[in-house]
Amino acid sequence: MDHLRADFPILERKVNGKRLAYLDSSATTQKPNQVIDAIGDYYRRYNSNVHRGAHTLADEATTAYEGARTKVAEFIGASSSDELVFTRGTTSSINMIAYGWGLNRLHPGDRILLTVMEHHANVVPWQLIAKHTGAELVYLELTDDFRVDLSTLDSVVDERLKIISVSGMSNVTGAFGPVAELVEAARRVGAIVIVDAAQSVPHLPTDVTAIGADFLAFSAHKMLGPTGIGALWGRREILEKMEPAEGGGEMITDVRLYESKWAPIPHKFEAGTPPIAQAVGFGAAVDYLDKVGMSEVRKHEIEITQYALDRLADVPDLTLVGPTDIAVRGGTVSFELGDVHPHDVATILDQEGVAVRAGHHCAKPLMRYLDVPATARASFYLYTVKEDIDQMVAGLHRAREIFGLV
Amino acid sequence: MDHLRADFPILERKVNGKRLAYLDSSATTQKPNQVIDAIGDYYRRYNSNVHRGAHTLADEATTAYEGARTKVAEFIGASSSDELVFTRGTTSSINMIAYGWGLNRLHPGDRILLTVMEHHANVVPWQLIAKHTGAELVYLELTDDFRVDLSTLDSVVDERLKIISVSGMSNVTGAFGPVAELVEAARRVGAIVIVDAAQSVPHLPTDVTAIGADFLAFSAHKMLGPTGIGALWGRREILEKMEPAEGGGEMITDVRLYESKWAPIPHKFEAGTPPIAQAVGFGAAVDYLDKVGMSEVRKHEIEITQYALDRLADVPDLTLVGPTDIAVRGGTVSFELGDVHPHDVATILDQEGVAVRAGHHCAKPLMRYLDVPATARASFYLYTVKEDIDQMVAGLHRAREIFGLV
Amino acid sequence: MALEELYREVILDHYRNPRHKGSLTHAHFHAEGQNPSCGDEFSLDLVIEDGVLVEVATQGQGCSISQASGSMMADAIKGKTVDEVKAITSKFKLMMSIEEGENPVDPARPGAVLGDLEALQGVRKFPVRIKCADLPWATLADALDGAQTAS
Amino acid sequence: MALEELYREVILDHYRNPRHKGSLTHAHFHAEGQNPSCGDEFSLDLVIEDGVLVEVATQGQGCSISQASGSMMADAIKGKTVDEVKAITSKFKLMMSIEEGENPVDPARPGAVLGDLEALQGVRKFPVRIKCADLPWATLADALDGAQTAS
Ligand SMILES: Cc1ncc(COP(=O)(O)O)c(C=O)c1O
Ligand SMILES: Cc1ncc(COP(=O)(O)O)c(C=O)c1O
Repeated sequence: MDHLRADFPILERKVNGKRLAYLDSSATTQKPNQVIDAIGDYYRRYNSNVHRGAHTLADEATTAYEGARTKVAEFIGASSSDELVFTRGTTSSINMIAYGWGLNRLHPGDRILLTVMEHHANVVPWQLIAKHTGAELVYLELTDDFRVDLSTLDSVVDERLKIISVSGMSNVTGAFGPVAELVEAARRVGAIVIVDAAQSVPHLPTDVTAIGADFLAFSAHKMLGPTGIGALWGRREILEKMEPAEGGGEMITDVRLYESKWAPIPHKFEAGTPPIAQAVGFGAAVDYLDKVGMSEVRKHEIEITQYALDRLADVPDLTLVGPTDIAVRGGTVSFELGDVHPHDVATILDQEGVAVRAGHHCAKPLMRYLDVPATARASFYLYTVKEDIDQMVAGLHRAREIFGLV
Repeated sequence: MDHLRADFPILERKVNGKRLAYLDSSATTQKPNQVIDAIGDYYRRYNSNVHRGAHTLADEATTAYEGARTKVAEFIGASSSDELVFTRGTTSSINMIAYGWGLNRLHPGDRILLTVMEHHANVVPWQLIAKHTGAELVYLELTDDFRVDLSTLDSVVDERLKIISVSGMSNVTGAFGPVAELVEAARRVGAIVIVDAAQSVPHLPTDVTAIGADFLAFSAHKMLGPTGIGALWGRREILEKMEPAEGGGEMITDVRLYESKWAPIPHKFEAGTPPIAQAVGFGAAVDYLDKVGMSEVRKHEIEITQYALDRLADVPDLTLVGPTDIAVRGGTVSFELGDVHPHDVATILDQEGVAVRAGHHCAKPLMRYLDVPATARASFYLYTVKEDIDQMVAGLHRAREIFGLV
Repeated sequence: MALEELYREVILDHYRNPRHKGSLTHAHFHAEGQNPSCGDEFSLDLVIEDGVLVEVATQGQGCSISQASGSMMADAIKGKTVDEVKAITSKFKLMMSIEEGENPVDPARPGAVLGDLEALQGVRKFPVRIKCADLPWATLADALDGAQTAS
Repeated sequence: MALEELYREVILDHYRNPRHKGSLTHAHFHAEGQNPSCGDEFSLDLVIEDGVLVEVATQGQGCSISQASGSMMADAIKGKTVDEVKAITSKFKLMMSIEEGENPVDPARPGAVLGDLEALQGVRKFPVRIKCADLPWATLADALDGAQTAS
C-alpha cells in the first residue's frame, strides 16, 4: 500500500524536524487529495443549499449530496439509501437513537445493556436517557484477554432488556465487540441492537444485512473523510417508527402552528441545512476506500498490526493493553511503558516526529475497570508503513533512556 | 464592493450558458477563496483530532479550533469565548436549547412565545419540547406591513411565560424581529430570550451584550463559511445552568458507569469530535467579514436592496411580500408574479442564469398566515451587484411573456 | 428554445383551467400527494364501478407543471378501466423517463398516444421538474392501491 | 536538547518520590483539580494557622510534569505565609509565562529564586505541557480561595 501515501499531502510534513509518523488514526485519519479536492471543488463550482431549490446549483448540490448518501449506503451493504441518515458523527448518531427511540419508548425498569469497554459516546447518551425515562443501565465486563465477557449475558437477557449498544471495535484495546452474539441474544427478547461502528466500519469490510443489527453508527473523519459528518444506518422498519430527535427545516412535509408532519426517512432525521460539502467529501472517501478494497485494508492492517505487536513485545517494560490475537482485534494498540506516564511517552515520541495519543481515550469506565489511569495508543490505517512503527519503537527506547529505565 | 467578487470563484461560473446571478444567499452564501483555502490548508497541513492529544498536529489543530472560537465570539461582541458553543448550525443550536434548557425546565402550563414568521428551525423544536413537557406554544401575529404585531404582547407576558424565541430577520419577508421589545418584556417575568440570528448575524453588525438576549443562534454557511457548523452564543450564567443535550466524548470531566460530570462551558455542549475543519473555515469567514466591516456590508445591502425594491416596483403584476421600508428590513426579497407560480418563476430565471428560491422557505406557518402558497425569493450579500438585479428583472419580464401576461 | 417547449400553450391552459376540479362527497377513493421540497399539493377522488373510473375529481396547488399534469391526467383516466389507467400511467412514466424503457410517444403523430399529456415531454429537459409532473401520478397510484386494498 | 531540559533529573525524582504525599484527616482546606483533556488529577489538603500553611498534603495521578510540579510546590509552600505563597505562585506563573511579565528567575544563580521549581523552566518550550505544570497551582488557588471564604 506504500504507493497510496503520495495521495496524503500531510504525510510529507516534518514534525519537530523529523519525518511525521502519524499513528493516531483512531482519533482521526488523514485525508487523501481526492477528498480534499472534492470539497474544494464543491465550494468553487456548485455550492448551494439542497432540496429546496429550483435552480441549477441547487440541483447539482442536491444530486451530489444524495449521490454521496447512495455511495455510503452501498459501502456498508445497505439495501437502500433511505436507510442511511447523514449525521454529524458517531456521537450524534447515537444521541439521535437515544433521544429518538429511547426517550420516546423507554419506561422505568427497562434496561439498556452496554459493555465496560464503550467509548463515552456510547455511555453518556444512555445515562442521559436513563435519567429522563427511569430506565437502567447494565454492563457486560471483560475477560482477561480484554474481550467482552459473555458468561453473564443470559442473566440480563429478559423482557426488561430493550436496547443493546456495543462497540464493533474498542478504540482503546482494539478488541472486536461480540456483535453477532448480542444480536442473537437481542432477538430472543425483541431488544434492538446498536453497533458503535466508529472503529469498525473504517477498518473492516462491512455488510449491514449480514450483521443483523438494527443500527450502525460511524464517522466520516475516521475513514478518510472530512470532520463534521457521520452516518446512522438503521433498519427501515425501525427508522420508520423512530421519532426525530431534532426538529427544523427539511425534515417535515408540513408544519402548522401546533403540530407538524414528518418527511419520509431518511429526511425526517436531517433537520436543517445538512453538512453538504462534508457529504461530498464523505462520498469521495468511500470511493477511495472502495477502490482500494476493504479486504485489502484489513489485510494491510493485519500485517502492520502484527509487525507492531512483535516489535513492541521486544521493548522492555512495555505492557500491551489489549488482546494479542490478531484475529480478534484491529490496528489500535494501547500500551504502558514502565512508570513513564503515557503523556510523557507521547511528548517524547512527538519530539521524534511520532504522533500517538495518551490518556483515557474517552473511555474512562474502561480505564477504571482495567485499573490503568491512562495508556499510550498507536493506531494504524491503510497509509501506515513499517517505518512508522520502527520510528515509534526507537522513540520508546529513547523514552526509557530519558526516564532512566535502561 | 465589486472588487470582492474576484474572491468568489463560483461567481465566474456560467449557468445555462448565462452569467450566474446568484440571488440565493439567504439559503446559503458563496465562499471566498480565503475560506476554501483555509479548509484545504487544514487538511493538507495540520489535520488532527483536538483536545485529546499530546502531539504537534493535535496541538496545532486545537489552537486553530479554539482560535476560531475566539474570532467568532469577538465578531458578535461576546465578552468571553467561553460563551460561544460550536454547533452544527442554527437548527442544532436551537434544538440544543430546546433539549438542554426546555426539556429539563419546562412544566405543564408553561409557555413558549414565538411569532408566526419563524423558520421551521424555530418552531418544530418547540413543538417537540411542548409535547415532552406539557408546555404550550403561543404566537405573536403580524401587522399589515409584515412586522411582528406587539399589540397582543402584554396579554401573554405573565409568570407562565418561560421562553421567547424570535427571528432577528425573517428569511421570507426580510423584516427584522422586535428583539429589543421582547427582551424588555421577558425581563419583566424572568423569561429567557433566544434570537434566531441565522439571517441577522450575517448581515448586520451584532453586539450580543447590547442586544440583551440570552441566546443567539446562527450558521456559518450563511456568512461565507462552510456547511456543517454554526454557533450558539449564550449568557454565561445561563450556559452554566443549562444541561447538555448530547452526551459523548470531550464534554465531560469524568464518566463513571452510571453517572458523569460535565466539563466547563463551552465544552460541555460539544459532545464528540467537533467540526474542526469547519471551525477553521468559520474563523476565516469571520476574518473576511471583519476586514470588509459589517457596517459596510449593511450599507451595501441597503443600497442593493433599495435598488431591487425600486426595480421590482416597475414590474407589472409583481407583489412584494415584505416591508418596503429599508430601515426595518434586510436584503431578502420575496414576491409573487401574477399567477405565475414561484416554482415556474425560478425555472425561467434559472434559464437566464439567475438563481432564486421558490417555495415555502421552511416557513409554512407564515405562508399559511399570509395565505400565499409559495413565494419566489431573491436574497443578497456583499458580492451582489446591480447587474444581478437587472438580470433578474429581465428574467421576470421573460416569465411574464411566457405566461402571456404581456 | 427549451423554455417554450416546457411551457407549451396547452400546459398553461390546463394550469389555468384545471379539468375535473373539485372533490366528491359520496363513496370514493381518496389520496393526497405532496412534494415536500417545493410544497406542491395534489389530491384525488375516484369513483370506481365495475373496474371503471366513472368519476374523477382533483384539487391542487402548485406550479404549472404539477397542476397541468394533474388536469391532463384526470382527462386521460376518466372513463377508463383500472387496467387501461395502469397502461396510461406506464406510458406516461416512460415518456418522462421515470421508468426505464423506450419513449412510447410517436413524434410523427403528435398526441396520438397520450393526447394532451404529450405536451409534458418538454419537462424531460428539466430534470428537477420531473417530480412536479409526477406528483399527480404518484397520488393516482396511491388511490388505486387504496381501491385494490378495499376490494 | 529540549527533551533533556524538560525531563531534568530533579523532576523525575519528584515524580517518583512525591513529597508531602497523603491526605489530612483533621480540620483543613481541601481542593481538587483535574485536567479534562489528559485526565491528570491533583488534590491538596492545607492546614492554615495564623496565616501560615503549617501542613500540606497532596495526592495525584498523572504525568511527570504535573506530579513533579505538585511535589515541588508542596515543598515550596509549606511553612510559608499565605502572602508568601501568593508571591511564589506569581513568580512561578511568570517563570512559566502563564502570566504576562518578566521571568523572575536569575540564570546566573540557579535555584536562588524558586528552588527546585526552576527545573520546570524547560516546560516553556512545550506549550501543551504548561497546563500540566499548572494543575497543582490552579488547585492551590482554589484551596486558598476556600480558606479566604471560610475566614
Ligand atoms: C431565519 C432562519 N432560521 C433558521 C435557519 C436554519 O439554519 P440552518 O439550516 O443553517 O440550521 C434558517 C436558514 O435556513 C433561517 O433562515
Ligand atoms: C469507538 C468509538 N465510538 C465513538 C466515537 C465518537 O466518534 P465521533 O467523535 O466522531 O463522534 C469514537 C471516536 O472518537 C470511537 O472510537
